[in-house]
Amino acid sequence: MKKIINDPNEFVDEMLEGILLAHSHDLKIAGNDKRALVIKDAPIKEKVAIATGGGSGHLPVFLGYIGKGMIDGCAVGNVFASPSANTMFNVTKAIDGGEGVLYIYGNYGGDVMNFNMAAEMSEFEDIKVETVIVADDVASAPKGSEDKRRGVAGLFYAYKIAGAAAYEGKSLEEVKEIVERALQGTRTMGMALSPCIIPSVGKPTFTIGEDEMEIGMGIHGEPGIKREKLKSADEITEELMDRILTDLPYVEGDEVSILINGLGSTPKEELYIVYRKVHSILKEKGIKVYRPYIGEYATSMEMGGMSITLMKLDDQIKSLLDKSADTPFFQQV
Amino acid sequence: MKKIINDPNEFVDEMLEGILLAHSHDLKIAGNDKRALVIKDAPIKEKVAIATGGGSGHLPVFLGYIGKGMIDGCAVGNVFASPSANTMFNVTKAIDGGEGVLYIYGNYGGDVMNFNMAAEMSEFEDIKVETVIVADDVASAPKGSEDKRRGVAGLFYAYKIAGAAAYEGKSLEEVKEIVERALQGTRTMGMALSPCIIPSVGKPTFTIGEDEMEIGMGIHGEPGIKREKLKSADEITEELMDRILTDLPYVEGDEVSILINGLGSTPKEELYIVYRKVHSILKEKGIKVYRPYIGEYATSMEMGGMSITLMKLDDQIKSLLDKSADTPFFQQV
Amino acid sequence: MEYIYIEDVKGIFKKISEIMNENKDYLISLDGAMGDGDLGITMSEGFGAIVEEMDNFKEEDIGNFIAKMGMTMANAAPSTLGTLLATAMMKGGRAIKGKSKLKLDDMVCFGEIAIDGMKAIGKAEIGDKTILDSLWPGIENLKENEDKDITIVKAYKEAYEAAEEGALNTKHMISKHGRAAYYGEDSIGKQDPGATAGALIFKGIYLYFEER
Amino acid sequence: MEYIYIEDVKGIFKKISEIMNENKDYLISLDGAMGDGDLGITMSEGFGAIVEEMDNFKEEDIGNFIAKMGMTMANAAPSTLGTLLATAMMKGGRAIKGKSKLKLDDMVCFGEIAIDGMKAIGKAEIGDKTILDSLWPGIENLKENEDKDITIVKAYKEAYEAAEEGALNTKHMISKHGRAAYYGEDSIGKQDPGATAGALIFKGIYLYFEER
Ligand SMILES: Nc1ncnc2c1ncn2[C@@H]1O[C@H](COP(=O)(O)OP(=O)(O)O)[C@@H](O)[C@H]1O
Ligand SMILES: Nc1ncnc2c1ncn2[C@@H]1O[C@H](COP(=O)(O)OP(=O)(O)O)[C@@H](O)[C@H]1O
Ligand SMILES: [Mg+2]
Ligand SMILES: [Mg+2]
Ligand SMILES: [Mg+2]
Ligand SMILES: [Mg+2]
Repeated sequence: MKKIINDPNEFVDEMLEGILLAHSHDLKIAGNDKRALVIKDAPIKEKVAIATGGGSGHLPVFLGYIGKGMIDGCAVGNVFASPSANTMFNVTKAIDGGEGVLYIYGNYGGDVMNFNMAAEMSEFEDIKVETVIVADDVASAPKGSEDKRRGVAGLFYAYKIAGAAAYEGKSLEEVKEIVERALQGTRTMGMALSPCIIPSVGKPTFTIGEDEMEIGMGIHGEPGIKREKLKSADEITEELMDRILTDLPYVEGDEVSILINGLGSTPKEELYIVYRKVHSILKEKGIKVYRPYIGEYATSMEMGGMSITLMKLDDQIKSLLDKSADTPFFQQV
Repeated sequence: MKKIINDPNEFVDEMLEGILLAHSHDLKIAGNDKRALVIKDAPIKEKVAIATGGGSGHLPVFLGYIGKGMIDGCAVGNVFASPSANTMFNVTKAIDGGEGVLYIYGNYGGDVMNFNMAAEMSEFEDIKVETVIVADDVASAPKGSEDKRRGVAGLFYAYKIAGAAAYEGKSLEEVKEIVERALQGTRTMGMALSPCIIPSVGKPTFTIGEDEMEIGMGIHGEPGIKREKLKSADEITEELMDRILTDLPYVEGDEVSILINGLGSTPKEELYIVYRKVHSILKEKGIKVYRPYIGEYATSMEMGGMSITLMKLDDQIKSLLDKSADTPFFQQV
Repeated sequence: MEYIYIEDVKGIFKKISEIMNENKDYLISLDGAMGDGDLGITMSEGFGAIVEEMDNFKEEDIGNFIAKMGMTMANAAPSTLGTLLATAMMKGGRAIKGKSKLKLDDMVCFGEIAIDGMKAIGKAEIGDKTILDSLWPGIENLKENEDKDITIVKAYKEAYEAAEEGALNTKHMISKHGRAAYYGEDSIGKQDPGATAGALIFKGIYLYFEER
Repeated sequence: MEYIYIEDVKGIFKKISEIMNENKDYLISLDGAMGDGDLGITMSEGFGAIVEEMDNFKEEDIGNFIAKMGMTMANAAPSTLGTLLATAMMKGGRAIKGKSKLKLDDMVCFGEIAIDGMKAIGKAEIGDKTILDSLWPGIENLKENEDKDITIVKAYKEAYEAAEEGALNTKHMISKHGRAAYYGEDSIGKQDPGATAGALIFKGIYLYFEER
């Protein structure tokens, strides 16, 4: 296990210490729950608060998007493991500014159960909570079973849109409605080249041949659609785009934002080679591209591979996407 | 070779196409030299222009820092290979707004020779050119031979400070003087865990044992100071910091900015674990930390490992560091 | 038949914790086949936390005690299985609230309510290849022996055997929940790690009484 | 002795290009030992570009022609060695500007000025374990034969042998420039890739005349 770490069991806590030291002007913990990270000036009054949470190992997902224009707090779990309902509840209490809290998180069993428990605890304390579950991974369940899909890089768009709407002063119901609409038009397909290692486990999450790739693999190594010989960037991109475009479907005249996301060890150079092909496919189909994001937005530590996300735009979503943001891991001027 | 690419020989050109498509509002090429990238509104009048250049494979270095508050143009070479003097000259012509051009680049034989040739060509056309060579890598030559050292992540600070000074309207000589001062107080030490593969070569740049690391390795796989068994993050950090701190030296009462830079496949989580230790070392030594940067600022494609850079601050450098910046790969609000 | 006191409950937790430690790698490998491989870690951490904290609670009420240990489990092991077990302990504990000694029928009552709690939160049914498929046969078996004249050791030996058989049976089932569900038909032939952990819980109870 | 015409120069470039292609992997592995391993690629690309472009220049003046090919090399292979060779061709070419046929002493003149140009830009001396250490003995050898009554084939055969020996001799030297310099004493025992490429250039000239 080639990692720059100390005791594997301290991995998450030491990482959080580092993050809090580096971004002490922007972040703090809620009460004395070290796993409950919130924006420094929480609770922000007269604004819907956005909470998220999930396992560690996906930086900037989840906590990296706490900041102006994005989200207010995050419950931090162990690597690839849900945080506790209690921590989620601590986050909720710390960020609620009186306008209610919107939970936005990825569709994973443990997270769903715990966030549901936290929502119950919060309602018990008269904090209004609504939930939006992100389930953008086309590969993880067929059309018709969209609610079974995993949440992956689409989380970024959900935070961006929700955050911008909340900072515009929209109500909890309105923010929820807008994010849900944005997510209805959001689809992701990914592929993996190499695994990552959970520090406390010490072994790769999966094994894969030196010349193989897996289409549709999940960000924790969940099985994908097929495993095959590594193809060219253009062929891979065509395959992913084909599955994305036909799923919604995205059609001529649509306008979309694009996120080309590196899973961890895939160089930015390669992401741009992929973007080049994405751009040409969309151009050919008469789909307009707006504001592409290219880089590491949702990772799996040192996993190799990438994902492509499309989000369909309307005027409101577009203007929310344009709003500035300033978080420790993401800035938009 | 597990890469998401097409023809290895088209790697750089396809990457550049992707970058130009994605950032068409911010970047353009100079004339019809596809390897000469410049800021969209070049030449910017009444401002010293900053040019850089070097081999590909280090994104965001070099071209990723073209943008407001940073640099104006970049000559792009093949992977790990110098661009041609001609391309550097094309960049120079395209960005000179009448106030002269400052070349800032890393201390590598091929780059030095080619930039010198380009400077001659430029002077021939009455463009004022000054040069600052970045040589921040402590591991690459002993104290006393600072001019033999390689340039690594310190490039980021050089661009940031030079860019901010140029946008403040400082003269070519002033910008040069400020950057040189900043660099005199800048030191980097890195370590590598795993190699990368040059697409057109197809083989790893070096081999290293499954449990080994190399202290001081260069970003193209140049040999470091020693190869040894992988240690803990805290031990590695102590060793790197010790070499950095004693080299300048940085002493009690100093104030520094810190850059923890991932070489490509090292997860951000691990960089923060390193930062945690850097912070505690500096605190103990009475050295103040200002504005840490943590992430991928100068990579070697999928190389594993990281580097630590310290830049000593004075009032002017600090205020220039604080200035906002907006480039495709780096934003500071 | 004998009573079960709070000290027995603590002893049981200790035994389960030991067994989870022993089976850590085994559970990791089972979960690794179709899940994320953390189940061995979460079980050993979850029950470990309970053992560590249980003496801090000066509690006579067994129901309250178990519910509190459920909270501990929820904080220490908030994975799918950890959360399900935490819920089971909290709901089951509330059902036997007020008792400072338990008889076998109390244990059956605890078990049935616990299972209901897990069904409510996890939305799984018997036969979906989950922990329910070992816990349920174990509790059903206990229920059959509830009124018989049988030692507690024997009752739990049989319940454990039933749970163990249930865990083995999951090999023939198709995963419908959690990460394993992504494998669909391909999950046939693989034993469910959660169900295996369920059988180990019964094993812990049985061995505690056996060794008492 | 025979003259060398522009067609010969083109034939020489073609031959060198062939040889660089054949030795691509060998040069990569030499450069890989203490450098970045690209030398095989840059040499094959640099001379490849010259061969591709050379017929576009309707040039009688051999000096001008070689200088222009130097520019082509500079654009196609701007690595350390490519830039050095480009400089060599530009400076050496300028030195024999105006000639449409060359004699051996012109070639010697070209070579000496070319070496001076490389020294000026690269700041290396003979013995620093660089390309100079094969090119220089080759040219010196040529110079010795300059006025002798000897065929051009034989002159270049000997020059090639001297260059080849020079390349082998770099094994005993310590690298002082470029990436290899980081290895210091450890560079002893390893043959310099640039010097090897220098010997291959002489090999190309020799084989061209041999096969003419
Ligand atoms: N909805 C559910 N209801 C009941 N049990 C479930 C459910 N989903 C998963 N399980 C059980 O949980 C086990 C996996 O638990 P765990 O490893 O904690 O999951 P994860 O790591 O995905 O959070 C499965 O083997 C199965 O027995
Ligand atoms: N300053 C110098 N002067 C002359 N030759 C040099 C110098 N530096 C390096 N060389 C030669 O260049 C060779 C390496 O060339 P190359 O692979 O192109 O370098 P890089 O890839 O580092 O740009 C060395 O083997 C050596 O012969
Ligand atoms: Mg898990
Ligand atoms: Mg090179
Ligand atoms: Mg699991
Ligand atoms: Mg080289």
